[in-house]
Amino acid sequence: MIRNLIGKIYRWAQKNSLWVLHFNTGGCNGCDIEFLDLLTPRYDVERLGILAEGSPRHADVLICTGPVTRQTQKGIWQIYSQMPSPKWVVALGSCSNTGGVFYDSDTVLGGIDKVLPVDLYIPGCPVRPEAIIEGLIKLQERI
Amino acid sequence: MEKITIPIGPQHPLLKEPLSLLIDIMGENVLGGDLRLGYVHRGIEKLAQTRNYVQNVPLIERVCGICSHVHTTTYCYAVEKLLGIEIPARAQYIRALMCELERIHSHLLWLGILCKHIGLDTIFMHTWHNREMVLDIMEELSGGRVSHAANKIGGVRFDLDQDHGPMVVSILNKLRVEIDKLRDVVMYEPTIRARTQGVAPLSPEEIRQFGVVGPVARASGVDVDFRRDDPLPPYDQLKFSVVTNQAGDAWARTLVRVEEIEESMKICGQILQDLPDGSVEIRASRRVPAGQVVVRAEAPRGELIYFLRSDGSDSPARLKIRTPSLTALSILPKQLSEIQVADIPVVIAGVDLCIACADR
Amino acid sequence: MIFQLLFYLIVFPGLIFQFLSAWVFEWFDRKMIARFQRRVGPRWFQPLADWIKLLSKENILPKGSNEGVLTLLPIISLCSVVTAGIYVPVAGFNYFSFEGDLIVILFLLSVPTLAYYLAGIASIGIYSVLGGSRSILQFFSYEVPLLLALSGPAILAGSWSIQNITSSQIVKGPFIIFQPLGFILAVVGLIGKLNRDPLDIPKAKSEVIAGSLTEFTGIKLAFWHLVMNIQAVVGIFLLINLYLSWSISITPLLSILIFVIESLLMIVILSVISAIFSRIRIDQLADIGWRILVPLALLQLFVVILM
Amino acid sequence: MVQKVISDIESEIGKPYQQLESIINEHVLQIPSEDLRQVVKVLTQKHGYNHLSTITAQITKEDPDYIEVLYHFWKGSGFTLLLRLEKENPVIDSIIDFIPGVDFYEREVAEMYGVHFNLRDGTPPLLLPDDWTEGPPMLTSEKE
Repeated sequence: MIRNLIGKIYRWAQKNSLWVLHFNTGGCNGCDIEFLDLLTPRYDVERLGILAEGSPRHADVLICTGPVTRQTQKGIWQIYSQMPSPKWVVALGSCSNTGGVFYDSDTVLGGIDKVLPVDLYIPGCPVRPEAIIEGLIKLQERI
Repeated sequence: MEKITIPIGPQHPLLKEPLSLLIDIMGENVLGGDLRLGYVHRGIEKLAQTRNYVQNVPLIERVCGICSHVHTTTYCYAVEKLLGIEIPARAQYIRALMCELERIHSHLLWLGILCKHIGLDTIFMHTWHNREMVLDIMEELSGGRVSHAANKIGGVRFDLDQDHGPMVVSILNKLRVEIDKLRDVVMYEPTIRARTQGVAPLSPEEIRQFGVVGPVARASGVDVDFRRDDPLPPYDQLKFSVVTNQAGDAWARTLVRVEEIEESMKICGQILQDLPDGSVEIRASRRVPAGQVVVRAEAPRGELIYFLRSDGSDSPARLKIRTPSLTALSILPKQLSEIQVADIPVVIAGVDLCIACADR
Repeated sequence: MIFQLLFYLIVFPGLIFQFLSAWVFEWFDRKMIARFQRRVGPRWFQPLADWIKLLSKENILPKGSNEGVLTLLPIISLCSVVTAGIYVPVAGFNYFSFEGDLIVILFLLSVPTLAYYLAGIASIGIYSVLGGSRSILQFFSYEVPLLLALSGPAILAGSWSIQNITSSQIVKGPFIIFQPLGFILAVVGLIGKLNRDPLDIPKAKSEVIAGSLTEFTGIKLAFWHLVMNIQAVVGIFLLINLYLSWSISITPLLSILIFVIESLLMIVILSVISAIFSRIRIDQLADIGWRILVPLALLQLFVVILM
Repeated sequence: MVQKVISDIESEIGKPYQQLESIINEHVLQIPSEDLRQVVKVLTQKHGYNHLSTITAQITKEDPDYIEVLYHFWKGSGFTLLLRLEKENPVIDSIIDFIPGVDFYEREVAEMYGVHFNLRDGTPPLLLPDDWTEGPPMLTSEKE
């Protein structure tokens, strides 16, 4: 009984405090700017408990934007492995979901799910800030 | 103290996009750095050859998320030159309006990022809050906040009806009040000035040697602006002054970009004032006659050059894009030779890198 | 007797009270900074949620860094900061007061900075070593003016025990009137000690990612955040007691209320400063520290001695 | 004005060059690849043409076994030097000592088209990943 009480408290805490790490794996930085817009006054995600973190060690959610190019492939796995265990991966934008406009280029591997297990796909090119917030709330409900 | 090498690797809070910069430092001062690009290379020039001219417009728009409209404008002018057609004056003016709005939002974005990197999050928040106004205008006009799909070969996809003009003018006036406040803060705030003055100065000779263009060149006194020197259609009828500064350090680049926001707002006012009426597009044939063309335009970061060769079929034979960020990147290692570790963010942000542009 | 002692240790000026005041401080500080940036800012239970979430995270130790030191450092700094908190009188209530407790508090408050430095060296990453060495560089430039400034009230009251300092203030009136310069220097020193925004060089997000804390995850990071916040709370209470404690004589309820208002005011001052100024470079800090702060502190000391 | 520059170059090097009209609103001068350095020397030092916008390499359908390399200069108006190299062993001398900014463009042309630049210490890959094994990408899929 105690165990699932503690589990419930942990889940509640994790739900209300998602620390996000953003990594652009080769995109056109349209989605990155929209992600940074989340921190600005109009969309302010700090009220949802979401903070942008710099170090993979501190982050719970890895948000990837852009198609995976062959050169960033090595970097992605290294960062994903550095993050502490209850972690999630969010694919932001259609490039990150499926490779988008650049799907048939030979230096592009396609979406992020070719390298990492993805928990949440947010479509859009570039994705709207409201869509990102909607996605993150869905992620919170799933925890 | 032995030499350490800091990897500002593909993922770093300083970089929005992946770029590998190995900086070797001794204690607090930086000895030098070398650069590795290619993380964002999607082979757009090769992809352009597998798509026809009309399909290329959305592809070219995704070269860079911040200056997407300038890319499609240059591409469409290149194709129209090959076709030998001239788009109606109203379409040229609307294209120029979107270009200037994009320059405003790009410079505001840059100002926020610079202040964020030197620890002043308040200005980052205020600048980006004001930037939302510009994005609202663009969304109102073209339907898209960042990539607007405004251009097509032979004209523009949307038209400005009567209440668009006054709406844009009113929002721009509101924006001007906010930006004057921001400009005073950036000008007279002691800590911003302390962090950016005298950091990584660039002499005009270095600028000319490395062929650097845009605000970085203008901040060192090199007076090159492709809206005036090699103007695309509407700019030769518009009156504007090119902002230059002699100091050439990060502080001068800040001032040049803030002044340019002011300049762009004046241009938008002029465009809206004498907007010719008429149709917004003309029919353009899908097959482009054989020929080669070079078109130069002024992107928010400097000279953007497109080389296009067509061989009569409906898809380009060769498309070469050279973006201004490539020149800014070529001069970055040179700037990293006599600064402190704490100045690295100011230098990297000062050059306003758009790595998606540089790597194509 | 023992229960009373335990109550003092565990509940009132001890652990529970400081944990709560640390979270209130963090919430109020983040809320104020957010309001300055036209943002809404976090909800009231945000620090608690952050802290518990960090407890539930996996505990990763970087390869090659010795595991004992890394887990021990946060615990040591937490203990030192909490014991410093016990000696600081809160709203006039002071059970553990003895002659010379001001010096003990100042020593205990600077233990986390050294622990921060050791943590940086112990976890092998480049950014943490850089962050650690920067925190020591910064330590020398703000510590001397801080100590000089804080010794002013002690000299004025003629004793090193905070109890006597507060009681002499009741007689002579708050010391801030006699030495405003000392108060300003103390606030600057406090900002340096807490690594807050104008002087957050050791944990500058864009230069050294998170300084020494780059490699910490899970429970160790939770302890570090707690240490930073409790250090801030204890520092603020210390400044209030030394400079603004004229309200002790009135009825206890009113003095507690005034004490709370004063500490909130201090937090507002700290967040205003952190919202206005951008981070300065380490060499500029050292130059300001030694060329401006120390002479001012000496001047303040002479004025106090002559008075 | 550009005619004066071209006649000046020809008098300097003593060989008449063919001027083409292939690019709209640009002056094109075709020069053999071996005296690229003298022409660039004349252009940069005597005439101040030091803004080299970029270097474009391409393979045209008309003569598929030649790589065309275009040097786009700019001073007031566009001016392009056109060189033709055999596809089998394309070799050019580098002009990095005249214009240091050319480094990135030469490295890109080298890795995309397999052109070899001598007089410079190798051309490390600029855009392609280090473990790129399939040879210059633009050569394989160029529409012959």
